[in-house]
Amino acid sequence: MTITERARKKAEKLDRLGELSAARDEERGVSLWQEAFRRLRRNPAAIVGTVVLGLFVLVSIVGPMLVPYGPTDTIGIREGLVKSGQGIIPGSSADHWLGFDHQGRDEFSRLIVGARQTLLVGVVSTLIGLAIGALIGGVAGAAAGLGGRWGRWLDTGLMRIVDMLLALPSLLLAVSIAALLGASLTTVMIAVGVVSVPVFARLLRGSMIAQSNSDYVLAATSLGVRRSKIALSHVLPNSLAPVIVQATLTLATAIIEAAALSFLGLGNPDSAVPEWGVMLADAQPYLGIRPALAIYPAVAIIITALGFTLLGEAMREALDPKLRK
Amino acid sequence: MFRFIVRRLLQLIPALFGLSILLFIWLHRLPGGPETAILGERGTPEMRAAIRQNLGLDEPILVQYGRFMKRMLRLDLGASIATKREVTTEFLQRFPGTVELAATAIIIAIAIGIPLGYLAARRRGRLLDHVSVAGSLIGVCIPVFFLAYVLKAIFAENLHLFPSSGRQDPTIEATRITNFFVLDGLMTREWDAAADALWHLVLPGLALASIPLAIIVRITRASVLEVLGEDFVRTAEAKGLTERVVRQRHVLRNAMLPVATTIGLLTGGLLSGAVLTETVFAFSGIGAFIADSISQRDYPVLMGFIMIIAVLFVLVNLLVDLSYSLIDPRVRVR
Amino acid sequence: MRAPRPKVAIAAVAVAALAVAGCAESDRGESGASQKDTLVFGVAGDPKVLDPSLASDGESLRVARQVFETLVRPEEGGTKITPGLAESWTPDSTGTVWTFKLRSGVKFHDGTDFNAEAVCVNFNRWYNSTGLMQSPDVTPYWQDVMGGFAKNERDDLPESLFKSCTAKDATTVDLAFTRVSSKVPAALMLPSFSIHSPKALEEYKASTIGGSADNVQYPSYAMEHPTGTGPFKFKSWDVANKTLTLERNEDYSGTEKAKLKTLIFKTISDENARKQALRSGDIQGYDLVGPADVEPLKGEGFNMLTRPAFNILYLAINQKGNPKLADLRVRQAIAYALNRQALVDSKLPPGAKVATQFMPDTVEGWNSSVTTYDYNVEKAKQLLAEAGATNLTLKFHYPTEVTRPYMPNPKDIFELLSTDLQAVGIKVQGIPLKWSPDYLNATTSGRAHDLHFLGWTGDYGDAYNFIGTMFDRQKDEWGFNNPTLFNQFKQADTTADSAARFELYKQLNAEVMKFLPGVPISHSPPAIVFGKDVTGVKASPLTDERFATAEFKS
Amino acid sequence: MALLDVEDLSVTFRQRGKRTVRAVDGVSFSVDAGEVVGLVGESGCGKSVTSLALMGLLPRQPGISVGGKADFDGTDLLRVDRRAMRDIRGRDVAMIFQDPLSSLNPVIPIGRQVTEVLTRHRGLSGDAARKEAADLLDRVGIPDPTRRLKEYPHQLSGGMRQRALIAIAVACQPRLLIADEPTTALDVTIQAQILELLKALVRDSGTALVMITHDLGVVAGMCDTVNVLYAGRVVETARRRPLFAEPRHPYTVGLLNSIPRLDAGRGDKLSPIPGSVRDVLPWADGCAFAPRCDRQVEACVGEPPQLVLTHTDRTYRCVNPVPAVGSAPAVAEPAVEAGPGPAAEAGPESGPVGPVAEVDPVAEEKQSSVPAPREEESA
Repeated sequence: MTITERARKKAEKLDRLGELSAARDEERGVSLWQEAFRRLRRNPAAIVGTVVLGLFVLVSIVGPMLVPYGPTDTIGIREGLVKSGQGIIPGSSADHWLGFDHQGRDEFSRLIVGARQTLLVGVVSTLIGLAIGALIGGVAGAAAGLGGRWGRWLDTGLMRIVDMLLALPSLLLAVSIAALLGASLTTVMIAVGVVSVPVFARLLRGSMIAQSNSDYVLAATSLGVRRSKIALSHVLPNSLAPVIVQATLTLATAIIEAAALSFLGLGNPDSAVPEWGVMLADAQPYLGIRPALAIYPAVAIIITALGFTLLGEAMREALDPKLRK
Repeated sequence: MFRFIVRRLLQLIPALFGLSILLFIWLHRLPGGPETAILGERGTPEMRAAIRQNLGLDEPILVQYGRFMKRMLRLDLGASIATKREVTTEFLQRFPGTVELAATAIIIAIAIGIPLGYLAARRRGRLLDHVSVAGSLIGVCIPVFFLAYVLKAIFAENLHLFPSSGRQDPTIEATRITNFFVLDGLMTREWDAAADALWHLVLPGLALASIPLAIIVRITRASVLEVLGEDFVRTAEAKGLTERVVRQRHVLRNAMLPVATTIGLLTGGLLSGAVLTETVFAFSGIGAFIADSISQRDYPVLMGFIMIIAVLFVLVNLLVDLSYSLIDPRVRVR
Repeated sequence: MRAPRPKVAIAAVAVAALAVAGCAESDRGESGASQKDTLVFGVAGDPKVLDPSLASDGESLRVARQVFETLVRPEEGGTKITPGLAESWTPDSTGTVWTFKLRSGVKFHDGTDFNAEAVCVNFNRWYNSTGLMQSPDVTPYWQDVMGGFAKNERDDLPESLFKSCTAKDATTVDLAFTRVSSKVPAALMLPSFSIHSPKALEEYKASTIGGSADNVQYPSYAMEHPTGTGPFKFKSWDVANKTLTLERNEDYSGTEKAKLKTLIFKTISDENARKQALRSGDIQGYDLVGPADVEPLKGEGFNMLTRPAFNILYLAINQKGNPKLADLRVRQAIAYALNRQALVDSKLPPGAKVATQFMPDTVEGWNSSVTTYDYNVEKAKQLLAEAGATNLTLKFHYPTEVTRPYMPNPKDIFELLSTDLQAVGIKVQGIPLKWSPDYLNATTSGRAHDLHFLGWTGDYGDAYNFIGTMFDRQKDEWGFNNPTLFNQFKQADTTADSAARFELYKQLNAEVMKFLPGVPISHSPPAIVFGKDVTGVKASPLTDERFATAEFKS
Repeated sequence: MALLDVEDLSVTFRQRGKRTVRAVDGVSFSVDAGEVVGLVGESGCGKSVTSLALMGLLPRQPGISVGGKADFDGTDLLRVDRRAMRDIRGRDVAMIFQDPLSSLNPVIPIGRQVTEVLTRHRGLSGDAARKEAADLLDRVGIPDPTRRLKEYPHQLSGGMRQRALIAIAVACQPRLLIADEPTTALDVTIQAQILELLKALVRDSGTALVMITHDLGVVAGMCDTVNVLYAGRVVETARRRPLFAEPRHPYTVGLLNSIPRLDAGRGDKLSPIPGSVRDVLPWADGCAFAPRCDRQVEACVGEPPQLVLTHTDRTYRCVNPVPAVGSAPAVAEPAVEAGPGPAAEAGPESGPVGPVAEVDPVAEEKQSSVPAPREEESA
């Protein structure tokens, strides 16, 4: 397969990743998760990440109740303070801590309220990717691991499809999805989500296959446990580790991808609910007069993404068998 | 080996066929058509109808696909609806830009990423390590287009060190042969042209390199650390080999395997990044052009470009696979 | 010798960077010297074609305006008709035949003479177009102005306004038309009616558009050999570098030669990128300045020119959409609900005005006493109540990914307008669409839309070009059918005596504002900026800036 | 004067957030030229760490400290600086590792891996080196060596790989050879061959060999002197025969008893050592073996037991040793002859019974050895 070729490299890598994170023959006794948790607690990166995310989530939950102004209240224009058309956008002041945005709305309030939407986009799109990916990967993995001849067929079939996806440049894929569905919040989520499908599929499949080859599965099979049961109650649960790690990391990229889409004008156009990516994109025309309008959301995005990445990397380490010695 | 190559190339044919069908249907199912894009505000239903007719878009999709296939078989990609130029011409004029950009990005990423990751691994736990790890973490978290603007604001607008847009200073009269500006400059001995083209590549290259760089640093670091713990390194030490030999022949050589794979993968992702970078730096390449073509529903361009790119991918991956079997004897070409 | 590779590599990178920067510097040096008679101008998009007969996009026309000349042309910086290749022009008694006296001693870039013959060759070329040359996207302005061709190949094409061209002598040419029209001679100012060298047209097969269906290709004339009489000659079009280079026409026969030796148009599609390019010295000027950048750039000493507003931004109401919208009171309510002043003040560049009618006051026929609908929430609510249109929900389309001279920031405008509408109790369902093709598709055809905004930039200084193109026939955009109105337009258009015609336009404007098919919002002056040391360019409402007069003052 | 004289070698790992581990705790033993010395013990008793310490291969990290003295005819292997050590390693002292696959560089041809050591220490290069390498492979019994030179590790069988490793080790006729579990990763039959090879090499070249193993069969098959380690200390040292004949330390006895014996009656059970090497008592507060010892008395706990030197050159570290002639199962030649496996080839003068039940999974051995360098890494 032409495009697939490229994908295959990626695929193999993901597979290996999955196997690595899944293959843990040693370390009985303490459960994987307890162990991992202990290691997490010892890892400063993990702690920083968790704190950042904690704040982020907290803000996105309670924030909207605390903000001084409505996020869509064009107060600055009503009071004639903001003339962005003429390059006038007042900066920080006593009662508008971060000043106004180009529509005369209180930047601070929008930033706070924006957290929720941003979190929503990140989480939902990741979940979309996770759900579809895990479904495909899970089926393929189960099929390949325990399915025998037909299983292998099913597996190859599914994986070819995934490889196709993997081969397309993600942003162009997203762009054309947006073109098909028209710009909207759902579009962003779907576009960003779909992009991460193959990754999840590959990972889960990889680690499930690794698990299926492990002795306890052999044991279970030899004890005559039904394949489906093994797949569900033994293999799957034990294969989730790398997927969960990946999910955390994907949350970061999802938020950034969403911002990129907004920049291309494919972001969520409904400005009633502010979202950092959109805020960043909307600020572009005003970089000249108030770069801050771009910097605030950008920094917010970077910090959040960093939080997810830190936590994700820490989890990966904590769960990596090669490190658990 | 030879049979391997041949088989790969044969696989190409059905694949391209399948791809073309899927793509053709997908594109023509997108709402709206080129006619609206062409006419803009002044379009009337009649005009649109007329254009659709001229473009043969009113015919059933199968007929259209048939027409497309006929052309393809004659290796004729048709002409862009938007620019009325031959698709092949468009490609030859725009693709080199993207390649130059991507190449620069990858080179920067490798040239900085591998040494940095390696040093980080060797100095594990020391300042350099923490800095580079932190850097690489932040690197993947900065939206490319934002980074691009920042770079421009600093190095172009204020320091006037680098140009902020384009591939070459238009006041330079450069001969175009391959449209790889640097290459052309060297071939025609127009040194200033080549230098200027390079100079224009720096900022967009950096912007596009940010993510690959971050990833390469991390992969290199991780895999060097892993290899350092391998038994065969201990064996090498036990042989009493000089540190240099151990590092280069045994550690680096093995550590590079996963890095190589990663680099192979990154090149694909670069195309996505290119869309943004090219827009922000007004850099003439296919990334932005394809994006435009999507919004203008420029079917011939989209079909043609993606077909060509697909073929190129196969060839590149063929090389990649072959090269793998060179770096890692365990990989066999089948 | 610890870890040799990294150090080497790092060193290499550093060296390379320095080297590059090095030649960079030297480079700046040279170009700095030569720059004084070379102007690089940033434009938002690649020109589509170099033969203005086939062009409708601003960028192609911008190039054409430097390379070609028309019989009559707008006054510099204005819209009035002034001599171009023709020194004078007079209609006969019927008003259907116009006699043009041509400038003598004019030569085309290829050295051939410009004369009456040449003019006729050009007009006949257009008139006798066949096949793809009749496609609306290929000869847009001819069809817009003249309607049809000698042999119409499409049934939706009207009879041609142009009838024939006769060269009385070398410098006298008669243009005959099938009827009297307001468009003559104003429309002949359009770059699309530029006069080309017959030799070149012949040589490069200007009128044969190759291929068919999805393989339409322009002739080499249109891509590589535009040959006119203008102050600049076409030199090269470097698509790979997104630049188009013109050079001074050394034996220009016009009033004065171009001051610049070389004029380069460089495409930078992103607005910020253009600004940054200007600031970092890549370019010495650019068009489509973001409103927000006008003041700052001025402040930095850049040479900011503001064009007289020659456009209109309006809120269109589709009466076929929501039945309620057929009710005049509802439309009035909408008009009252909009705080257009606030919008103009906050979103549009300095000098923007609230529009009282669908055309700017710089055009003859503008009516100072039309019905106006000033911001009045109470009145709006009351009208809605009368019309029984409380809790009305409207589908409001607005475009994304576009800036137009008349609407620098569509999304912002939508946000403000919808806030206003919601303030009077109209629920708004915002529907964002990509400008091309989705938005244009949805708003100019079909029934889906209730509200949307769109605008128009005048092609030439005639009222018909504004209100005529909008309301002289039934259109999906407005979804109303008002024969009386349509007839009045016909009448106005065919009135030979200009004074009388302008009167009719005044009435029409009043009519329209009573009927209120939509709400005119604003006229905003687009800005164009030049480097601190560039002078001599005069901003034109028709974007007919002439770079021939541009020069570097030091 | 012994070739290698290890005195009071101790290695401690100190790590953030973990208690410091004394992996090796005052180990002393000596090796004469041409002698085969065994270091025996359960996994985690510190055998491997000892060998790595001697080779100077312990990762140089703040947390790891090495004490004591290891006099290799005149030079103290523990004190000599890195450069000098690199010269000694591979030339005078060489090492054979446990897992032949992972111990060979997967991406470099076997030949290169042999020649590089020749180049380094014997200045051979090009054809000379290649020829020598071929001879080496031939000598360790690899058929068709010149072809093998071009092959990669993954193309060789397990036995072949181990032979290649040995070839590399003996390339410069080192005076001391350390073999760390050289056979555990191999099948029984291959094990026997490898052991034979080692023996032959030692015999011919007069190289001294330190044999690190948990496999008493191997010990019985090869060693002249045996040091039994427990929890980082030598608990018993003796010549082979006496040790097998009458082990004095209860741990040694335990080890012997946990070997399944062919000549045992069907009825009688194996008597493995209760508990695991994990539940030890820090030497400081008594005998580390005490918790598992069936001969435990009050004296065991309190202060660390001293090494006791008996009339025959044997020492053991126990306050309540097994009586000299007694309960210990008489490990005698007849038994040996009966035994198959290594014993069979082991020739007249040696070894009890092969296949020997492994005391503990190998995995553990690796685990408790050098801590993974990535332990402290934090992203």
